Amino acid sequence: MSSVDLSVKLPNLTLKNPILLASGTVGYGQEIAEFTDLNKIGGVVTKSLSLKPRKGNAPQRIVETPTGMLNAIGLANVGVEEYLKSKVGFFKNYDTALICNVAASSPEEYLECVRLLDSEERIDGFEINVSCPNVKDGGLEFGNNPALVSKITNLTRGATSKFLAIKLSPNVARISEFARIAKEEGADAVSAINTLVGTAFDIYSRRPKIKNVTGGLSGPAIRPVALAKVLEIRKNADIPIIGIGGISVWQDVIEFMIAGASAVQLGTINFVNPGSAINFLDNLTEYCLTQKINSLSELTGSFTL
Amino acid sequence: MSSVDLSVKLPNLTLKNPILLASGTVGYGQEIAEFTDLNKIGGVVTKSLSLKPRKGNAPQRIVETPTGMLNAIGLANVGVEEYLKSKVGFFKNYDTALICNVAASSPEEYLECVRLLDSEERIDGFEINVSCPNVKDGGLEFGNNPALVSKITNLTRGATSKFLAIKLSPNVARISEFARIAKEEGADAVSAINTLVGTAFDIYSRRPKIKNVTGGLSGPAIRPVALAKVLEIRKNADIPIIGIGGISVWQDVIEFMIAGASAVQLGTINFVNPGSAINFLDNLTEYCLTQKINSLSELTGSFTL
Amino acid sequence: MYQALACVTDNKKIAENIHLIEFEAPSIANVIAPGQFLNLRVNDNLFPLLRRPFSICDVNNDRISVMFNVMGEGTKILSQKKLNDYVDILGPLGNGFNLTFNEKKTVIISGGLGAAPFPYLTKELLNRDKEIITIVGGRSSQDIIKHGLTNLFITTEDGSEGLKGNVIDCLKDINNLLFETQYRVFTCGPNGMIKAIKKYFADNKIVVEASVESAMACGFGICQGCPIEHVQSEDTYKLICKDGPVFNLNDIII
Amino acid sequence: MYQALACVTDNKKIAENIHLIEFEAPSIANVIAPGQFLNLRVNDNLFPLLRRPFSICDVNNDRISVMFNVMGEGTKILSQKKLNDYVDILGPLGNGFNLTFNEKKTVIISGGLGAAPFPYLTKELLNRDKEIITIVGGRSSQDIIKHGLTNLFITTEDGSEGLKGNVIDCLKDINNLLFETQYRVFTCGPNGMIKAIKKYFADNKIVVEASVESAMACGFGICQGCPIEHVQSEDTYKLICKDGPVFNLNDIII
Ligand SMILES: Cc1cc2nc3c(=O)[nH]c(=O)nc-3n(C[C@H](O)[C@H](O)[C@H](O)COP(=O)(O)OP(=O)(O)OC[C@H]3O[C@@H](n4cnc5c(N)ncnc54)[C@H](O)[C@@H]3O)c2cc1C
Ligand SMILES: Cc1cc2nc3c(=O)[nH]c(=O)nc-3n(C[C@H](O)[C@H](O)[C@H](O)COP(=O)(O)OP(=O)(O)OC[C@H]3O[C@@H](n4cnc5c(N)ncnc54)[C@H](O)[C@@H]3O)c2cc1C
Ligand SMILES: Cc1cc2nc3c(=O)[nH]c(=O)nc-3n(C[C@H](O)[C@H](O)[C@H](O)COP(=O)(O)O)c2cc1C
Ligand SMILES: Cc1cc2nc3c(=O)[nH]c(=O)nc-3n(C[C@H](O)[C@H](O)[C@H](O)COP(=O)(O)O)c2cc1C
Ligand code: FES
Ligand code: FES
Repeated sequence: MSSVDLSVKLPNLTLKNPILLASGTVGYGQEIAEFTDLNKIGGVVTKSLSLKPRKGNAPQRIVETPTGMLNAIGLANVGVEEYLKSKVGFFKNYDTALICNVAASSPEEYLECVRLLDSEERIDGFEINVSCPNVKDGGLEFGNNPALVSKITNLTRGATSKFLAIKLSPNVARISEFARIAKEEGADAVSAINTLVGTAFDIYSRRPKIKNVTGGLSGPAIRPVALAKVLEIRKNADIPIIGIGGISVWQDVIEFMIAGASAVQLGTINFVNPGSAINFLDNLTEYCLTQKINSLSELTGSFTL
Repeated sequence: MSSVDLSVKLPNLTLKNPILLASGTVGYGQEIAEFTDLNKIGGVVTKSLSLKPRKGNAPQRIVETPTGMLNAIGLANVGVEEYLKSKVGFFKNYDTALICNVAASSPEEYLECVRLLDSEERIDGFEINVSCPNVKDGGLEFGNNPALVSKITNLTRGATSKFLAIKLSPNVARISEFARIAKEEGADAVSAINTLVGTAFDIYSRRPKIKNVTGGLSGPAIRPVALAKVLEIRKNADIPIIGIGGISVWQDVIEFMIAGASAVQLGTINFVNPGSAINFLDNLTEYCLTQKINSLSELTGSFTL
Repeated sequence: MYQALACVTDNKKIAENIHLIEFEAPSIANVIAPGQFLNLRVNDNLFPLLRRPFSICDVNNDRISVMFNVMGEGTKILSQKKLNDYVDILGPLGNGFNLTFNEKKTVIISGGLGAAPFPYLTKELLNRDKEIITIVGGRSSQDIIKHGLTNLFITTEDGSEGLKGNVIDCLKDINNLLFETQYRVFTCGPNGMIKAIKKYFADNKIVVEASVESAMACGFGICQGCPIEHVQSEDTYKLICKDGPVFNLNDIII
Repeated sequence: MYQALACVTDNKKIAENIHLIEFEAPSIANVIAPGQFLNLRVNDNLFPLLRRPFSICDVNNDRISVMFNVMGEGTKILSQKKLNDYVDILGPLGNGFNLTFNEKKTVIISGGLGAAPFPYLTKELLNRDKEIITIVGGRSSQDIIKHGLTNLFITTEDGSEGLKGNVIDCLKDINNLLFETQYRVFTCGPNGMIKAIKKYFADNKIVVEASVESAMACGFGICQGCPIEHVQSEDTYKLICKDGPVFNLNDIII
């Protein structure tokens, strides 16, 4: 089985395989390590880190929907300083890519976060979250504003020579426009997609089921939308794509790669099956063997329309 | 049970209850009448009609996704002339609102369609589809362009004094902006939402599962997104809303009304349970009784945040 | 057309991966004809969301049966149904095989699970005193379904049962049996096979009725999801669920 | 923490709408403590998508059991599991009740299905030679769950069984039994009840351990979906799944 090359080369980053664990769905990596071997995974993306610790939104933060879920965690995180002090160390025992996801409420704060984190050797790269729909200050607004995405990319690019991906919002008319901006400002990749804005109401109290009123929709329900966004970027922007959204079986990984993704991230499925990433790897190899594919990355964007 | 008033008053249109059957999911009404009593339903929206007949897209046109489906029918329809000749007559035996959905490839063609249909007495109103994602000429482009939506609303408003709703695309950053435009140009309501752009690939042939490459995602999977769009419109535009998207149980009808919908449309669920609309009515009445609601329409926009 | 909540009266595996499920559904049983189909809701929740279409396989008094392959989630759930479970069925749907014709001889050509509609057709043809030759093709012996069929000529690609070859080879082989007389053909199976049959019969006057498939959302004409090109209507597609699933093979472009 | 594919060894209805399901899961059974919980995947498809959290109800050698109410789709599916079906279980999750304390007397206060974690706790307390008084409250006789509990004081709002009133009334009523001695309280039930208990014990030194609930996506600390305000950390929430579900009632703000 080992004759297939699963590795992925991205600018400034090589992954042993294309499967990353998505931001906000594995915390800082410790807990999921109880159920899965992080050494076998392509990499882990941290929960969004902000300059100062954030408490996050009041409960209720999540609600299940048909083959999906809404979340409004509100970027609860320990902050960059505490992360460097007590969290990043855990990864020194693991041989897997570590990508820090960064969220902020101003372009300058993004810059500051990346600068502080950049000096930590263990960190292999950054994912800039300009698309979190669940915080009032910034969040969705950044992801919808081409000028701000341009500025944030430009500033953070200036602060690191490590891998830099911009995580795009799907809640826009033309996501590829933002991918092009990311490319122009020097990003190494774009991550697509973050969650779709959604909501749900309790029909007896007539209140939103989520305290924050709206939340971000993730899970298998959104997969067709995520695939279409990846395809749109692939056709209209020349930048590597990390495909995210609703991946729940190994076939979905292949589908995202065919549509244009160089690597993928697993999100919601980690909650259901914390061992998913590893379970998929054998199937990916097996698929390549039967399809006579030497290197999995040949699949990227290999669709025929 | 009959002490609850289920009727809905919209500008230029009164419905006996808020449940309409959505465009493209009941053809011209005949086939579903085999399974359900149209007299009991609030109304029926026809498949999108265009000036000339349209053959529609080549197969494969549909694919199932987790609690949803993608379709790229391509607005296959008999055309306005044939509709008036052979299809509308069927409704003369039914006491239910008949709304003609109109799709076109230019603002002038929209105008022409509405003008031709307006003289038919049986037709109670129009729904202008500026948001079909599955045709090359126009379709999505209209729904994304404020100036065009403004022009189309203006022209069609001039052509009819009957009920006029503009069916909005969810594939935009701010749907409420389009709702405001519809209001300004004199529309009586907006319908929200049409389908989300999505796709799926066959991992062996590496071709899109749908011939048209992308299709429109509908069904329970999109309900949280549809609800958020309805809520956004309700908060930012002052125009009645017809809520659409993933309704599959009676509770969903209530949820849409709480979020701001005056009436709703059932789409994909008609394929699964052609009797859904009627099945829901008793539950709506029952809910109103236990919740001490005299008139179902009190629910519209009655959320507490 | 009816929507019936039908009780499962039998569900058995009749071959590797092939199941036969039977329902008590008098309203449908009394009116359904060979070649028509049913649209089954295999669950009572939202996954899978859509119904699953199946040919009527056989009718016994008030009971109807369906022969199926376990393909994906829907058929897996169906294969797990137990006696006295209920399944929501729409039917009869579509147009079945034409049973009023003059030819005395008939040939049924079945490829793989294309056998599904033929037990009932066989019964009805025999009721009408027709002679039947049944050609059953498959990749290997495992794919050969004989359930409810009569007067079999078997052909497998790997030669593990019957003639080594495909149904066309078999047709040629038994051509003498047909004595150059008029006969009618009924077929169902993979698209490749149906195309080959269309080609084989293209030049002569033999009527071939084929049951064809397509992805379907509704099964009764409201979604427009199942188009097929038809010679009689260049400007529109026909719908497989409503205008078919049985077509004169000459009329459709596949 | 383990992810175990556990075989169903028993599944029965023990009262109106209340079920007890048992699994063979040695890895979990050997290490789980009262008050910890399990996260069950009730199906092998995508609907419902998320796991469902349940308190450990009891442990018998290699077997673990869960007591549950049929609430929605997930618990409906669980109630239909048959012997020898397999269920994917994550556990043990969270922190259970503190079992190392000096008080000799204990009071368990259970509201409705809050009884779920207490059969196992009862067993372990008795193993440690503790005395137990169990107060069981409910709206009416139907809601009173006695399974696995000992030395019961029952109270119902409608008076259909035991004392007419709620668990607080019952607490006051039996106060003399406690002889003003130190005792420990364990509780689980509806939020309203837990709030009332918090108030009742607010002024004295009695330690009350409460098992609380929340919507959960993961159950083991990776989603941040289950926050609770905690007096020891004003700037962050604690996570019910990881830091709880059992908390000292004085420490949490509910
Ligand atoms: C008119 C008609 C009659 C049929 N009769 C039979 C029969 O008698 N026995 C039998 O075993 N099968 C029959 N089929 C095919 C059967 O419907 C599919 O095998 C079944 O839907 C697969 O469902 P699944 O969930 O197990 O597989 P999945 O692959 O998970 O299905 C996913 C989706 O694709 C669609 N789909 C998948 N394969 C097919 C296919 N071959 N044709 C149409 N839709 C498909 C399904 O409807 C579903 O929406 C018939 C199809 C049609 C259209
Ligand atoms: C730590 C913990 C222990 C629990 N122990 C038990 C137990 O021993 N016995 C028991 O019957 N129930 C217990 N519950 C509640 C149980 O998890 C829910 O009743 C169950 O998830 C409902 O699932 P459903 O699909 O039937 O209902 P649905 O209403 O369809 O559930 C929909 C969603 O809401 C969530 N949800 C619904 N109700 C609750 C609730 N009360 N608490 C948390 N999440 C909820 C579900 O997880 C699911 O995501 C416990 C919950 C927690 C958090
Ligand atoms: C509970 C939860 C928390 C999340 N938190 C973050 C976050 O902090 N930063 C971020 O960039 N994305 C966050 N996401 C989005 C995911 O990284 C991912 O983009 C999204 O969930 C879609 O993938 P999925 O469908 O596989 O879950 C979160 C998602 C979930 C479900
Ligand atoms: C097969 C199919 C065909 C459709 N055709 C049309 C159409 O012709 N015109 C239109 O305005 N909307 C069309 N729609 C969109 C529906 O009217 C509706 O907006 C959408 O499906 C969301 O609702 P649902 O989730 O309840 O299906 C179609 C939807 C489906 C599934
Ligand atoms: S399957 Fe819906 S029209 Fe044929
Ligand atoms: S349920 Fe996921 S962190 Fe608690």
